[in-house]
Amino acid sequence: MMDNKMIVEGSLQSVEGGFSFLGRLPYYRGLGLSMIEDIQVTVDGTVQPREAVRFAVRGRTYTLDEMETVYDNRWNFGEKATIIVLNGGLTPGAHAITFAVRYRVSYLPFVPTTKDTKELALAA
Amino acid sequence: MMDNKMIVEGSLQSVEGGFSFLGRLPYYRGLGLSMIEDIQVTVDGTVQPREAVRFAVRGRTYTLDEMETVYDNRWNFGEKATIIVLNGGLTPGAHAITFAVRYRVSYLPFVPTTKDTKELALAA
Amino acid sequence: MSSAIKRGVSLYSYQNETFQGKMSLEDCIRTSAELGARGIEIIGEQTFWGWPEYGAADADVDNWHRLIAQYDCVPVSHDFMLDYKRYKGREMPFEEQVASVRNDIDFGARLGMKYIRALVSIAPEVLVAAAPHAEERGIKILIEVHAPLHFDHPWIIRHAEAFEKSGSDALGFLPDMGMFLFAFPPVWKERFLRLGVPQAIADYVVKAYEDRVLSEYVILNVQQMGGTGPAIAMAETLRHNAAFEPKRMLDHMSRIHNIHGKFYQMTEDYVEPSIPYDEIVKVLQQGGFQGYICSEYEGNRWIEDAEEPNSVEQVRRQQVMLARLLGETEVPSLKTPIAA
Amino acid sequence: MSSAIKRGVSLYSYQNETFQGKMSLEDCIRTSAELGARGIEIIGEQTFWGWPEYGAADADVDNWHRLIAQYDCVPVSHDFMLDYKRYKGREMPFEEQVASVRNDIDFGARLGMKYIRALVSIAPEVLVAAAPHAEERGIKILIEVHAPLHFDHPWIIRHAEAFEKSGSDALGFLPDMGMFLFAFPPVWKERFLRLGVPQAIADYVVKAYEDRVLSEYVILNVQQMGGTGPAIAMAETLRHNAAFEPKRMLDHMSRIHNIHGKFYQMTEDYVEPSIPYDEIVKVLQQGGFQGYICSEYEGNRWIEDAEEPNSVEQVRRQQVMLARLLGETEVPSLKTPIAA
Ligand SMILES: [Mn+2]
Ligand SMILES: [Mn+2]
Repeated sequence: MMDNKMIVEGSLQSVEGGFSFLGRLPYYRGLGLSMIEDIQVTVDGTVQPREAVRFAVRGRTYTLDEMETVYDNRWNFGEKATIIVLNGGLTPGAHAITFAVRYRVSYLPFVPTTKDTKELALAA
Repeated sequence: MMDNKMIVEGSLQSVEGGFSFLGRLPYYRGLGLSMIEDIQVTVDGTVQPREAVRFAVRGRTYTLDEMETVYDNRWNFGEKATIIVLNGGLTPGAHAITFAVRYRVSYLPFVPTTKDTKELALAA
Repeated sequence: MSSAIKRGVSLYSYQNETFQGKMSLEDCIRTSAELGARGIEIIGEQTFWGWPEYGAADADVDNWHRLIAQYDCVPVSHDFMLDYKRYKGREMPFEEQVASVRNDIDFGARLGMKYIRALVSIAPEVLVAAAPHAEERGIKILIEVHAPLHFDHPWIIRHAEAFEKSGSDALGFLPDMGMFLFAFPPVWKERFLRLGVPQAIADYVVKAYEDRVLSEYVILNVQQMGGTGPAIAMAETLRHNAAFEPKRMLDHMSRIHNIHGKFYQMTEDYVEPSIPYDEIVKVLQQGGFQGYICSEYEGNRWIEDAEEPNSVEQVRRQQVMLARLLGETEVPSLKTPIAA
Repeated sequence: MSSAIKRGVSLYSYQNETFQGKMSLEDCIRTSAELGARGIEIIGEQTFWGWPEYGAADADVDNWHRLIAQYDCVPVSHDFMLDYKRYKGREMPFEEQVASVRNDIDFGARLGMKYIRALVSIAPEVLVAAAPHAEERGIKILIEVHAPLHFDHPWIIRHAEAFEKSGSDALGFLPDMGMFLFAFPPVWKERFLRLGVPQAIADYVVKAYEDRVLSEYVILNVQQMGGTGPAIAMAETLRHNAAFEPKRMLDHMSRIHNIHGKFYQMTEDYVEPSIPYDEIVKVLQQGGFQGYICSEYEGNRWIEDAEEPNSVEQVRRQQVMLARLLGETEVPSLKTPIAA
């Protein structure tokens, strides 16, 4: 659900050492950060290393490894988190971004991964 | 069920052009011959061609292709059918025989295959 | 206090012996009769070679009647199969299915049966179409309600609705007590252990069944415990077994005419560790059931890889249990040993 | 004739709009109130950012009470989740689970709710341990009985037995009407067609569901019709849906306090093509139910790939249907349009 709304349109930006965009959890509720098992970003077909990904929400920034033991913060329902990828930066122009999230849901007997792909433009 | 009783002990014999042994259907009932989809015989690790196999019961002998449209005869519960393989014959002595039957059961949503392997001796 | 409920045996119970020719039809009937289980149920094509493709011989049917009379037994049910997948790649046409059921009705009548057992995989329309012929022959067609189905499952409800709509009392149910499995059967566990399931996983699955944990969670947990192949298969049995409640038969008593006394194991002290026969008998008595509970031993297939089943001893133990639960004063016992 | 049964909305129904910020909490409450659906149910952590990890802000809770009062609504249920898999690789310890439920009881009380909704995946022992705290706070904990479960499933029976044994009336059930799905929902079929399921297979699956054909047969038949990927997935939905009977709620009415009015689609003429609300309302009236039926729109996820859901219009139609079935004379209607 809400799969096609995971990536926020027009949110691609350059940041120091990489790029960022806004992402939402495809779910009818939020999740505590310890239950986000992985966030995988693919740019123009190239998977970005897990170590390069940062998750930021309400002024706090985490590596994916750090998130796994964060019990006092959440990715709320519909909340636009900033997904940062420290890959050295992107060239200006259009890029195909795939944003995949693997999350642990207590009541499910499996661990779902949901993804969204959108073409986003980076201003020159 | 009755898997380990499919091959009748001590039943290996030479026949004109090949060999035979006695086999039983591993089931709590019999089946009309049209529901026997395949009988596969393996001798010392070598699968025998389907065309070489004959099924004989109460004096009537069928190829496996013929059996598929036989609606007036059965392989009864516990009945010892003669399984003939026209492979040119076996050398005297011990042989590892695997006997696999694939049968169509109306109430099952899949088509089971059951097999039995026994070492049988052919008299010199 | 004795009961209106009567005891019987489905000769399915002796399959391991009859398959190998270690017990004759006479052995089966005499054994059952000696145990006071005078109701005899058969799978027609197991007991009568030829049925249905080339028919049962008159001599065999005569022998049946002779044995039934000699041992003072009562024919109860002919369990038929209806092989609607007889033709490869196409299902048997509707009218031919109905004709096939009529053929089994006639066979049931020829054997003196009151009932013929249908599998749930047969469409209710086929049974409804065959019902008038059953009425003529004094036969009732009973569909076997068997795990994973149960009396509240939509497919069974659909049959019940079709039966009601037909207005025929020749259509009914034959519940198989396996649907009330309240504990994981020890013989299943032991077989899975022989197949290589680690002890800790086997213990967990047994406990999870007791706790009624949903099968999909159990399968995932077994995977996370490192379970593979047979361990997963052991967990997957939970998909097909559920501890439904015996009292759910009560709404359907007017159409329940015969009972499969399914069991997997009778211990030396006459206990079936996984099927609640005490509660089952209470419910059947409450519902006014007056038919037969026919022993249906199915532990054979779970132990045959390790030992030769002793079906007669297993049936004897179940009959002792049933006689007790039914308030009979005499303890069933065997007089004639079976020649091994 | 009016009914003791009252109408409500779970704000889950508006999730597509609230996710995108197209509807505020005030929009949700006002819309529901205008439709006469004055009972408000929420998923606490959907409506209140921060819950439970960093808590709900007092200002947000004050706003909730202001809106409830302003629109003359009634807080019904806080649906909580209990993330017992919060810690990777190990389950939350029992006492911590109980403490977590107590926390949600307190939150429910803080919001003025009568009920908190538990998922069936939570062990009954946890709920039993939390029951005294619920009694103190005037809250009942209701487990949601949801397809593929049903009131005769052993896992639900186990909950019912644990509830009885506890002696607490703070434990009960919240049935989700999706378990009574009597026909394959058209919006499901249309989505599978968009995913590439051949028309003949889609038609077959719909018919097979209507005929109550067992799921494993349907899956096999779809394979034999050449079905792959999405066709198999369409057939597999039958594993998780079953047309159970609404009357099976009757044995449990003393513990049923809230109803999820699950629906997948309301047509222009106010019909839910797959869930039998006429029969459901009759059963609830027969059982003396006096609580709320809360709209729970779940068609969103089946159509969002093709069109933007219009949740408000869907809820309006269901409320019109419910008002009719409940014998209300006034037709629910909206006064205030939602700014798109
Ligand atoms: Mn049975
Ligand atoms: Mn619900």
